[in-house]
This record gives sequence, structure tokens and C-alpha cells, in this order.
Amino acid sequence: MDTSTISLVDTGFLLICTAFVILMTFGVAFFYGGLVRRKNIISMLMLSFISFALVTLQWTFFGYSLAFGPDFMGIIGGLENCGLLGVFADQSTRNLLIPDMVFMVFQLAFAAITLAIVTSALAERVKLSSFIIFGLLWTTLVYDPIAHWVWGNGWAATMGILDFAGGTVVHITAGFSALALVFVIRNRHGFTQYSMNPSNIPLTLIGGALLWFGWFGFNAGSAYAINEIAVNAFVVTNISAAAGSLSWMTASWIYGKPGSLSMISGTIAGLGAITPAAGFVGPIAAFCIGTLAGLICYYALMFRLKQGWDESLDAWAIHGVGGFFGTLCLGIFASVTIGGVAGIIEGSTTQFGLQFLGAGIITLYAIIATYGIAFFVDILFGLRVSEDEEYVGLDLSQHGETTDM
Amino acid sequence: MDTSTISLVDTGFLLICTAFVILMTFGVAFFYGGLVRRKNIISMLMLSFISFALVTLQWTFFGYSLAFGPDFMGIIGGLENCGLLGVFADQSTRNLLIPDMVFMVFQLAFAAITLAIVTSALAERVKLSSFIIFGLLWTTLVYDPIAHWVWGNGWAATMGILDFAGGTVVHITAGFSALALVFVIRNRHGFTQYSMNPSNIPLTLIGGALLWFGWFGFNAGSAYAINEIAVNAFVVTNISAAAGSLSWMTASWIYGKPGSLSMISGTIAGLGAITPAAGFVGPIAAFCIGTLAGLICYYALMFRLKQGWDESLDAWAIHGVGGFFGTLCLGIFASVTIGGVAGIIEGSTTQFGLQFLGAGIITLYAIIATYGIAFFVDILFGLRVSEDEEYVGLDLSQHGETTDM
Amino acid sequence: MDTSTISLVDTGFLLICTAFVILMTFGVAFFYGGLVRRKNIISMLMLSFISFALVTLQWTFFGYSLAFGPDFMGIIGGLENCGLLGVFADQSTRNLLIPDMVFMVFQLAFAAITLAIVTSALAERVKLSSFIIFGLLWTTLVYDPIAHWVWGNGWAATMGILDFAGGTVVHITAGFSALALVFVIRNRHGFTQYSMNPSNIPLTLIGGALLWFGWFGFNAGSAYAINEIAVNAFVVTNISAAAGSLSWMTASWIYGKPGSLSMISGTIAGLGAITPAAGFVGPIAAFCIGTLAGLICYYALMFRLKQGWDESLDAWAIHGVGGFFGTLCLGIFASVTIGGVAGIIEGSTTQFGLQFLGAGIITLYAIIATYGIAFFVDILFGLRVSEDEEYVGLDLSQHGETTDM
Amino acid sequence: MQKLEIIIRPEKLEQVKKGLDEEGFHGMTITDVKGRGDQRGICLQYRGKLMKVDLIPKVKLEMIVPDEKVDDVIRIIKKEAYTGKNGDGRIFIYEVIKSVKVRTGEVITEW
Amino acid sequence: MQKLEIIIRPEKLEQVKKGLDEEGFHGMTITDVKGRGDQRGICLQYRGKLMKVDLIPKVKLEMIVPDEKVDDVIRIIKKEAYTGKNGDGRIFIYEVIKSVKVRTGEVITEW
Amino acid sequence: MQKLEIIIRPEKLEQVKKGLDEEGFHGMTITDVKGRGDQRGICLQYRGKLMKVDLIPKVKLEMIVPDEKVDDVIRIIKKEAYTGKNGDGRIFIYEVIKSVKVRTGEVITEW
Ligand SMILES: Nc1ncnc2c1ncn2[C@@H]1O[C@H](COP(=O)(O)OP(=O)(O)O)[C@@H](O)[C@H]1O
Ligand SMILES: Nc1ncnc2c1ncn2[C@@H]1O[C@H](COP(=O)(O)OP(=O)(O)O)[C@@H](O)[C@H]1O
Ligand SMILES: Nc1ncnc2c1ncn2[C@@H]1O[C@H](COP(=O)(O)OP(=O)(O)O)[C@@H](O)[C@H]1O
Repeated sequence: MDTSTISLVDTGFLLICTAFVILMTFGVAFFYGGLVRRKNIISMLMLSFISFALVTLQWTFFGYSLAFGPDFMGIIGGLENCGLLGVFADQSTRNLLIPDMVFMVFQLAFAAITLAIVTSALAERVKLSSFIIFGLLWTTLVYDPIAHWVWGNGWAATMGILDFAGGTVVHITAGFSALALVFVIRNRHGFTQYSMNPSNIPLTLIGGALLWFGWFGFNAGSAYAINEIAVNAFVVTNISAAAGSLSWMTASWIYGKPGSLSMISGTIAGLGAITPAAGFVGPIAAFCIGTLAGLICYYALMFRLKQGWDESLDAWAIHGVGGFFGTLCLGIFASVTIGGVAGIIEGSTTQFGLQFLGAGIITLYAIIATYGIAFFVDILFGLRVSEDEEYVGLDLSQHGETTDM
Repeated sequence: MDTSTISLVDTGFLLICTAFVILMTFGVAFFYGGLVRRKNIISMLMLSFISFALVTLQWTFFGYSLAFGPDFMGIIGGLENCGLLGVFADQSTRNLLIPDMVFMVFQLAFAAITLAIVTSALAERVKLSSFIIFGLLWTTLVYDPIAHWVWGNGWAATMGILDFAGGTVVHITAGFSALALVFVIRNRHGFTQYSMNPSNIPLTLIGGALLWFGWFGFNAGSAYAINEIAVNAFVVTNISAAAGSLSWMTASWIYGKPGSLSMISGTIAGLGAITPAAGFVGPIAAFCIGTLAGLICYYALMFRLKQGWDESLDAWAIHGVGGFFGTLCLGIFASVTIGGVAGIIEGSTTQFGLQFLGAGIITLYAIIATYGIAFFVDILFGLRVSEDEEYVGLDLSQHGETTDM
Repeated sequence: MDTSTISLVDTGFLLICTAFVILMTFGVAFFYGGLVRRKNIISMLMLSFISFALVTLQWTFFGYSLAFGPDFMGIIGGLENCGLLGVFADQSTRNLLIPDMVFMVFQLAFAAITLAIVTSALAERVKLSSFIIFGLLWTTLVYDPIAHWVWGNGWAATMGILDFAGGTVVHITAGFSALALVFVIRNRHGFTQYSMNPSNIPLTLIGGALLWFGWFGFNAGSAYAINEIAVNAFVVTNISAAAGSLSWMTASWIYGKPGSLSMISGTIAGLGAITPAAGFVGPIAAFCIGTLAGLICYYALMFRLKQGWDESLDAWAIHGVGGFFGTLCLGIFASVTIGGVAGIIEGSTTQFGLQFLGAGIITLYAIIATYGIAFFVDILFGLRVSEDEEYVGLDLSQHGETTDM
Repeated sequence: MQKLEIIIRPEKLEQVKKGLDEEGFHGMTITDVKGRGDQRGICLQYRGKLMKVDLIPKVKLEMIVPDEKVDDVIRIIKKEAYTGKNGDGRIFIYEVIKSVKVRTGEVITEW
Repeated sequence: MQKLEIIIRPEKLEQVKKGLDEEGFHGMTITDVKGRGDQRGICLQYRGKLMKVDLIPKVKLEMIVPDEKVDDVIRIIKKEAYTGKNGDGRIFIYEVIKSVKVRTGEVITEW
Repeated sequence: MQKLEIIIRPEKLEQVKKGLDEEGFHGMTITDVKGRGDQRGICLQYRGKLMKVDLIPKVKLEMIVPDEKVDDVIRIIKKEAYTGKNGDGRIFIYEVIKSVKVRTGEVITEW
């Protein structure tokens, strides 16, 4: 190691955090898997596993280079780092205390989980081969540019738009892309006609637990070092998650019963919302952000149901809306003493304006680009299985497998 | 970071350990969830998740301050740190090498899991709203003071009573509180009349695996640094867990068949018992502690069954008895070369006497205070659901959800 | 800590990695548990849990000493470290930057998982008591010597045979031992006559996720320090896993449908194959190794099915063949700039020859010694349950438990 | 007194139950089953090859009703369980000799 | 030869089985079912509103016995499955035409 | 028209289905059940003590067939479900009054 540019302790910390974030993609698998009908559990699980494998290779061969290679006009990275060429395992060229290779693999985990979150909109009806094509295109044309804009010295970074750990890059991108997808792939047969109750809530809670756990790596790791920012991020992440869990649960209690899915959806809402702000706000702000995120995302879910949009597992309502809200919250609650940036509460509206602009443009881009890609894949290959295959279930029709569980 | 008081490597280590301990509360969820009847799985899972969310907020707003704020007469902490005011993310005021904020969040995980363990006594019959009230009161009035006494410069600490990682504060407190609760909430309908077999042993083993894994953070992290104490704690924790697994399994083999629940209960018994002593005893002592804990807790469970106490998931027999036994073991097996303290085997009975006194008083306090709180909550709000709700199952009656699994 | 020989940051890193590897043994439990019929799930889970507990004690009392005690003629370690005597928690006598005690517990996790992998061949028919005897003998007579030869200054190490993280010691040993076992314990009743479909694929995927996660500790930790080797190992491990997942899935797609079990088997194949080479090859080589491993192991599985060998859960086809292939790959793809060793591609065939020799001898030893031990245990105690017990299922007949799940 | 064994699509259960409720038919016993009819399940195209999925999940309702109510139940089922596609289900009808209520001990032979 | 279809509470299964064993009734087939009787399941109070939980889990025992033993079985069930509360269950009785034992090929028509 | 209630070993299901298919019997409803026959399940030795495992998992096939086909089905089952060991299963046969096809409304009384 070139210990003049590298800190060993930060490198070790980031490696562990990376493993945590990688576990989260599997967490998404279990979270989503428990929410579908039994005949589609295996299919739902596989979409996340495949997302992870696929993005790993894409990232290795060219995705990382597109996102973090030398900047081209603020829009996209160059191809210099394709095949991880010139990505050093023992030195840093990125002004960080960790080797470039560690940065690369940490970012890989983010790219992968984003695609996994998007599969919410494809639940119980996507054709596997088309998903693979869509996934490759989407990561390349939607995720990689957005990651470049915000974190790879692209236009958003240049303008000063901030996203601590992915509220914009990961959650807005995934959530609004999922929404756009629904308008191409359309609703599941029988949606709104008969109930499509989750078949395995314990599995969903296993996923939720892994997500909560992994999120510490996601947010604390995004400080790229062990320092007060990482410590703060760790603590506020937990507070927001807890606040979101209880506020969503309470909201649904008022209208009916406090289900476990309310609670765990609130957790993810709280986590998604604190993500962009975790390095900039303190504990009490985190409590406010989590509580509000739980409520807002709850109403977003109600709204989507009323619209009859079958964005089946609520990537939009939870990640999309939560991430958008959190990105704004950075502009509201940011505290100079914590992250060096002032929000509205400390009297400055500049950052809020920037956040709003950034989130807005990226939301639009995600929607339009995803719609385009999905439309194209649908025309050429068909995004959706046949009605009979859907009826029989994707486990059997796509994978030839079933589960007793 | 103020690197004159802070060690970065220890800070990073503690952050990771904290995530491990947080995962344990979910481990308790799955462990307990698999042990109840299918109609109550979701409810049982939720009790742990809610415990974690609830205690997170309680700890943030005032719990931490009560436990670890400036000492008031050895009994309780002051309110100076409410809302995490004055809890630094970048320096240490506690004579540790990690920032106060990291200490705070590590301790948060301990407070949360303790409440989760207590839910054993509430299994399959508690009213959700009353649990929330009870949980808040219990953490505030039982857990926080005890944590203060032992770890927050309270009277027990002053006297020299030792508890390395929570055998007293976590396991005795949780186990005996659970026992006391049973005498207020009383047995489940049909208890002793018909079998209430666990419905999902694989889920319990998932929980057990997460607990075993997380316990390394629990015990090694309790050294608050990477040093020989942490290394020793890590190793002896594992040995005691293994010894407990095999000894309980063997005991139940002698009387019948070696079930997986015998084995995994033995694991937790071994882990609970080594917890207070992990910084003070060596590998061979750990083997003895684990083996004996497995046997003693096994007989404790038999005893409770004979008494007809429906402490449903055995927090008392495993955590309570195991933690008590382990607290005494510190006084027996402690070795000067390892932790600087001598036990009976090295010829000194002083520490044993202290341990006995401390464990005794705290046991009594936990029983009496918990009984009082539960009694009060029961009178005012009713701790228990109606008989019909219990019959239908708490998943449906409290949460409006069901699971196929 | 004796900080003249010890690095705190590496010690902390290795402790965390050890916890990761310990989690993997439970990962094997869930992976295997989901693959058997419902009546044997608990039994299958327990075999791994018991393996871990058993090897923990064996290792503590004498296994570590046999494997890593002072070398005796290149064949076995001496008994000087029995009971962990002379294994320091605060200094290193092994030319590593971590205390001997940390090295001991990291290696313990490897010894334990190896036995757990072997249980594949015993699935759904082994007698519990005989397994315990077999397991003790096998770890002592097969695993410990092999670990000594390769990693404990034995003959293989002296000759220059390389195994970065256990492709030979763990995967070849486990896989070929499992194969040998089948010829003693023989096929399950009804094998090839009626389908024995996996009953709980989600559980298998939970296991797979934990394995993928833990493997980062397995391989990166095998650098015994935070350095460029660890970073490289982390990255290539992930790439090979992803490549294996997709290549096996594709292969099975060509002949039928792309099942989730194809995908996750490919993951393990990719992970097993990269293990011996992770410190010596770069990303592109890792992609090739993973891809080829997925294909080769797929055909190995087909081959075993055609032979009618009931090596039930494919430890041989995946770990054995994958590990063997990976051990050779080190001799093919090794790059001087990464690990200081040149493979065939860089023009040197020496290392390849050594690898072939080492893998060959160890394969033979594992097969012969395991066959002998199993034969002996079978004659004396009977390895297998009665036909009726097998029919009823091992959960009930061996453990007196059942699961709804 | 007759028993109707009614096999329907699981997703139609709610609707069928509602239809029955409205006309006062409450007593029923429900079992998860799998089944195939004469058209042998569902036939999927898979890369040019045919793949038969027989044994589709179904729900079996058993209802014991007085002789004169049998036709009412049949009518309701035919209406509520109907989609018009293969697999809509069947009703099989049997004679019941006697019915006993455990709680009251009441025995019904004519109903 | 008649078939008794016995629907009881799951938690009473052990006791019922024991009662049957004692009088020499061994053969039986058991299915997990859900059901509701005429009182339409269980009615819970929830914040002033009523909430019906119909389709409570039950266990169905099927027993084929000789005509003259039917009343013995009914008697045992009425005793062992009884709690006195709603939901204790029902027994429905059918005629069996013929029974074949696969292993021996033995056919019973009169029993 | 009669109903055959066929109880077999789960591991024989594939083979039985194949045998039925070959002779053109497609319609069937399948339920997972547990059962014991007169020999009261399986008896295991455990450290000198006996341990009874009753309630072994079985599969129940229900098939409604025309009267004249009943014997064909019995013959097939006796052949395909046979192992010769305890627990091979039973067939119980009942009279069906009427059958209704939900999709077409078609009613069959004589078959
Ligand atoms: N001959 C039969 N015997 C027993 N069950 C049958 C028979 N025919 C159909 N069924 C049951 O009825 C269900 C629906 O039958 P199906 O033929 O698919 O309906 P439809 O003919 O109206 O399309 C089947 O899944 C099966 O469970
Ligand atoms: N008319 C019916 N048809 C079919 N099954 C019935 C009928 N009435 C009751 N059952 C079955 O019997 C079970 C017990 O009936 P229930 O009415 O609750 O008993 P009780 O009247 O003794 O309280 C129900 O759950 C249901 O499975
Ligand atoms: N008298 C009975 N009533 C109901 N079901 C029965 C009866 N006898 C047997 N069965 C069912 O048939 C299955 C097979 O019966 P069994 O006696 O084991 O077969 P065999 O006598 O051919 O060995 C049992 O598991 C049970 O489900």
C-alpha cells in the first residue's frame, strides 16, 4: 500500500462496509420475495440475485468507467477504466484515503442494489430474458450517467448538488424508474380485482433486518473514512429508521391495524430519506426526517393504490418518494457544524434550491430514459410473460422450480 | 476527530460491532418467531422490531442520559444528555478511545435487545398498545437504572461488581423481568392442556445463527478497543457457545432425543453465561462455563415446566439463569493474567462475594420493579388480548396479517 | 498488545473476517437445509450447527495444535498447543501482524465449515451419533493433516504449493471426502426412482446470500492484513462469484430452464474456484475462472447424476471440482504483479506443475482416508439410520421434531 | 341433506364467499388442493416445445346443505366462480346420511 | 361401511386420537382445513367496530368404519372434542360403496 | 358416476399419474393429508423403547369417473401405487349424485 495516500484503517472499514452493502442486495431479494404470491417467490428472489451478478460484470467491464472514469463534459465518464484498467488496489487517485479499487467495489454495490430495487415494478410478470437485457441497458444508460453526474464530477456535482449516500443516485433513480416501468409493462392480471396478499411476511422481515443492518455500511461507509461524519451518519441512520417505522405504523393504525408491513415499510422509508442527508444533519433532525418520511411515503402508497398503478412492491412510494423527500431535507435541516452546509433552518435557502433542482432533473431523466428503454425492450423482445405463464406463476414457467414454503 | 483522545481503529471496530449487536435484536425476533404457533409468528417478530425502534427513540431522547449522564448519588444519570446533547461524535469524555457518540450507539443496541428478550413472557397473548407502554416504562425504570448502576458509575460499579458485556445488565435483567411478567400476564389459554409446538424451527435457527454471529460484536466490542481483552473475549465466547450447545443437547439426549432446539438453547445459554466473564477468563474456563451453563439452564427449563409457569420462550431459564450463573462464574474462574481479577480458583473469594451480591440485588430489583410496572399497565390498559383474539391468533387480531409460511 | 509484532488495524480486520467466516458455516446449514425434503430439514440444519460446535471444541483441545503446532517431519503439528496453551492473544510468533490467538480462531472457522460442507453426502440418511464420531475422526485425521501440509509448514508448503484461502485445504478436501463417503453410506432409498425435490428454495438462497457475504471475510481475510492483496482478493472473489452464477445459469438454460438453484450453484462454484487463486490473479482472470468453473461444475453435476452417485447436495461437483479447478487456475492465471507468482499465461509452468501435484495428492489422501474412516465407523456403529427411520424422516426419527415450514 | 364439493380458482374465493353470504349460506369447510380437469392443466410454449403444467392450485369448498338448497348454491357458484376460461371448476354432489353437531350433540338426518 | 367426516379444533386432535385409540379405532386420514359454521366464525371487537374472522383453522378427520361402529365413533368424538364453545365442530356421515386395500388387493363391500 | 378417494404414498404420485394418463384418466383433485391405517403407522426402535410414528404424510387423489370406469382406475392404482410394504394405501368409493361444470354449466347425473 502506498501509505502516503492510503489509510489502512479507512480501507479496512470500507471493505467491511462494502460487504454490508452487498448483503443489502440480497436483503432486497428477501424483502421483495416475501411480498409476492407463493407461485412467484423464487422468481422474485432471483431478480435481485441476477441484478447483483449482472451489475458486477457490467461494472467490471465498463460500468465503473462510465460512471467514474475521467469526466467527459460533465455528462459521462470516459472508457479509460474499462476492465478495471488503471484502477489501483494500492493507491488513491481520487482524493480519498482508500485505494481506487476499494472505491470501485463500494460503488459497485450501490449500482447493483439500485437495479434490484427497480424489480419491484416487474414483480410476478416479467420475462427473465427481457429482464436481463433491460437490466443491462438500464444500468448503463440510467444509473451510470446519474452516478456520474452526482458523484463522478458531473454537472450536478459541479453545481453543488449534494447527495451523501445515494438518496438521489440510488433511491430517486430506482423509485421513479420503477414507476415509469409500470406504464410499459402494465398491471398484473387481476390487480384490483382480487387480493394478492404477501405470502411470506417472515421472509420480508428477514430482508428488512438485513437492509437495516447493511444500511449502516451504506451510510457510514459513504464518509469514506472513519471520522465524525461516519459516526454521525451511523447514528442518524438508525434514528430515522426507527422514527419511520413507528410513524408509518401509527398512520396505518389510525386507519386500521398496525401491520408488520407498515412498520417495515416505514423503516425503509426512514432509511431512504436519511440517506442523502446522513452526513449533514443531527439526531433531532433525523428524528423529524424519519417521522415525516414514514407519513409521506404512507400517503404516497395510498395515492398509488387509488390511481390503480401496479408498482407492485412500492419502490416508488418508499424509495422514490422517500429519497426525493430526503434530498430536499438536506436543504432544510443541514447544519453547518455537522457537514459544513447550512439548510433553510439555519437560514440559507441556496442549498435547498440546488437540491430541488437536482432531484427534479434526475427524476425526470430517470422517468423518461427508463420509459424509453422499457418501451424498446418490450417492442423487440416482450417484457412480459404470456397470460398463462403469469397465471401458472413465474417460478414454474420461467424457472421450472417450486417451493413448498 | 480529536485523535489525542480517540483511536480511529478502535472507533471503526466499535461501529462494526454496534451493527453486529443491532442485528442481534432481529436475531431475537427470528429466534422467538419460529417458536410460536403459526398464527402468532408475525406478532412475535414485531415485538422485537418494535422494541428496537422504540428503545432507539427512548435512548435518543432521554434513556442514554438516564443511564450514562452525570451520576446522581449512584442511582441514576442526570438529564444533561437528553436528545444526545453534549454527546460528542469526535471526542471522548468517558476515558475510552472511542467518541462518546459511538459509546452511546453501542449501548443503545444493548438496551434494545434487552427489551426484545423480555418479550418471551408476552408471547402469543400481549396487547400491542399495552406492550408499547410497558416497553417504554420498563426500559426507563428497569433497564436504564441497572445499566447506570453497573456501567454508568453507579453504586454497583463503585463497589467493584463486574459485568464484562452484560451478563447482569442484559441477561439477568431480561430473564428475571420476563419471569415476573408471567405472574401478571398469566399463562396462555390451553397451556399444559395441549401442545403448543414451535411452528418454524428453521426460522429459529436463522435467529440463532444471527445471535451467535452478532455475539462476537457484543462481547469483543465490550473491550471498547482492539486489544488482547477483545481477542480473548472473541475466542472464549465461541468456545462457551459450542460447549453449551453440546452439553444441553447431550442432556436432552439422555432423557429423549437430541432436538435442534436443545442444541440452540444450549448455544444461547453458553453465550449468556460467558458474557459477564468474557474479559476475565481463559479458554478452558470458558469450556467449563459453557458446559455447565448448558446443563443448569436445561434443568431450569425443566423446573419451570414443572412449576407450570408459562414463561413461554424461556428468557428466564436461558438468559436469566445463564446470566446469573455466568456472573458468579466471573467470581470463580477469573484469572489475573487475563483481566486483572482473581476468582475463587486463584484463591480469592472477594470478587465472588461481590458478584453474588450484585447479581442478587439486581435480580430482586428487576423482579419487583417489573412486576409493579406490569401490574400497573395491566390495571390501566389490560396487558392481554381477549380470549377470542388469542384464539384467532395475534397476527390476525392485532396486525390484520397472516402468513402462509 | 505487543505492538512491535502486532498491527491493531489488521487484528481488528481479522476478527471481523473471522465472524464472517463463522457465519458461513450457518450459511451452509441453510443452503443445504433448503435442498432436502421437508422431513429432513431440521436434521440437515443441525449437521452444520453440530459441525461448528464440535470442531470448535476439537480445535481448542487439540486440533489447532495438530494443524499448526510445531512441525513434525512435514506431516503433522506437535501437541504443544493443546488446550490453546502457548497461543498468545497479544503477540505474534507466526510472522503475521496479528496475534496467534486471532490466527487460531480464523483457522477454526475454516476447519468447521469444511466438515459442514462434507455433510452433503450424509443428507437424509445419517445416524446422528455416528456422525459425531465420524466428524471428530475426520477433522482430526483428514482436515488437520491437510491444513498442516499446506498452511502449517508441512511438505506441501515446503514444496511451494500455494493455496491462498482454501481451495485445496477446504474445498478439495470437503468435496472429495464427500464423494468417498457416498461409497460407504450409499444412496438414499428411492434415489433415481422418484423425485427428491428441494422443499425450501428460499432457505437455500438465504444460505447462499450468507455464503456470498461471508466469503469476503474468507478470502480477503486470508491476506491476514489490510493490504493490496486483501483488496484484490475481495474484488476478484465477487467477480468470480457473479461470473459463475451467470455461466451455470446459462448452461442450464440451454438444456432447459434457468433455475435459481443453477444460479446459486454457479455462485458457489465461482467462489470455490477463485478461493485458492484470489491473492494471485486479477479481475479479468477472475471472470474467466468463474465462468469456466460454472460450466465445469455444471457438467460435473450432470456426470455424477449419470453415474447414479447420490452425493446428495453436490459438495463434490461444486466444492471438490471447483476447488480442484481453481487450484490449477492459480498455476494458469497467476500474475507476478499481483501475488508475485507467474502462471502459464505469464510463461511459467512450474507453479502449475506444483499445483497439480499438490491437488492430486491431497485429493487422493482425502478420498482414501475418508473412505477408511467411514468404513470403520459404519462397521462399528452403523453410519446409517434404519429404512423405517429414513422413510419417516430424520427430523422425527433422530431429533423428535417437525417443522410446518 | 347433501354435500356439495366445489372446486374453484383460489382467486375467486373471496367473491364466491361473498355471493354465498348474501344468500345466507355460511357453513363451509375449505381445503387447499391441486387439480386438473380433462384439458389436463395449462399448456405453455417453451422454446418451441410444449410444456404441460397440470396440478394447478385450486380451492375446495365443502358445503352440507338441505336438499332443497342445493340448486341455489349451484346457481351462486356458477355465477361467482365464472371467468369463462379453462379451469373454472366443478361441483360434485353427494348424499349425506347424517350430521352431528359436537357442541350441542344435535343430530340431523333429514334436512 | 360408512365414512365419518369429522371436523374438530386442531388443539383437540391429540385428545381425540387418544380417545379413538383406546377403543381400537386406528385407521384415519387427516387434513388441515379452514372452516366456519352457522355463527360465521369469530367476532372480534376492534375500536368499537366489529371484525368477523371467518375461516378458522380446523382439522378434518376422515374415518371409514363398519356400519355398526359408527355410533361408537360419534360418541367418542362428542366426548373428546367437546369444549362447549362455538366451533367445536361437526360430524358428517356418508355411505361407502367399496374399499380396496392397495397392498393386499383385498376388497371390502360389506363391513 | 362414482368418486374414488385414493390414498397413496407421496413418492408414488408421479408414477400413479403417469399410469392414469396412459389410459386417459386426466381429471383429478389432489390433497396433502396425513394418515394411518390399522397397523398404526410406523414403529421405530429407540434405545430399546418403541416409538410409534402415526400420521405419515400421504397424498389423497379424488377422481370422479363413470361407473364402468371405476374398475379400470382401481386396477391402475393397484399396479402403480404398489410396493408391498405397509402403508401402500387405500381406495374408498362413493356414489356421486350429480356433477356440474362451472365454465359450461353442463350438468351430468348419469355417466
Ligand atoms: N374427473 C374429476 N375428478 C376429480 N376432480 C376433477 C375432475 N375433473 C375436474 N376436477 C377438478 O376440477 C378442477 C377444475 O376442472 P377443469 O376441468 O379445469 O374445469 P373446466 O373443465 O371447467 O375448465 C380441476 O382442477 C380438478 O381439481
Ligand atoms: N354446513 C356446513 N358445511 C360444511 N362444513 C361445515 C358446515 N357447518 C359447519 N361446518 C364445519 O364445521 C366447523 C365447525 O362448525 P361450527 O358451526 O363452528 O361448530 P359449532 O356449530 O359446533 O360451533 C366449521 O369450521 C366448518 O369447517
Ligand atoms: N379406516 C380408515 N379410514 C380412513 N382412512 C384410512 C383408513 N385406513 C387407512 N386409511 C388411510 O389409508 C392410508 C394407508 O393405509 P394403510 O393401512 O397404511 O395401508 P395398508 O393397510 O395398505 O398398509 C392411511 O395412511 C390412511 O390415510
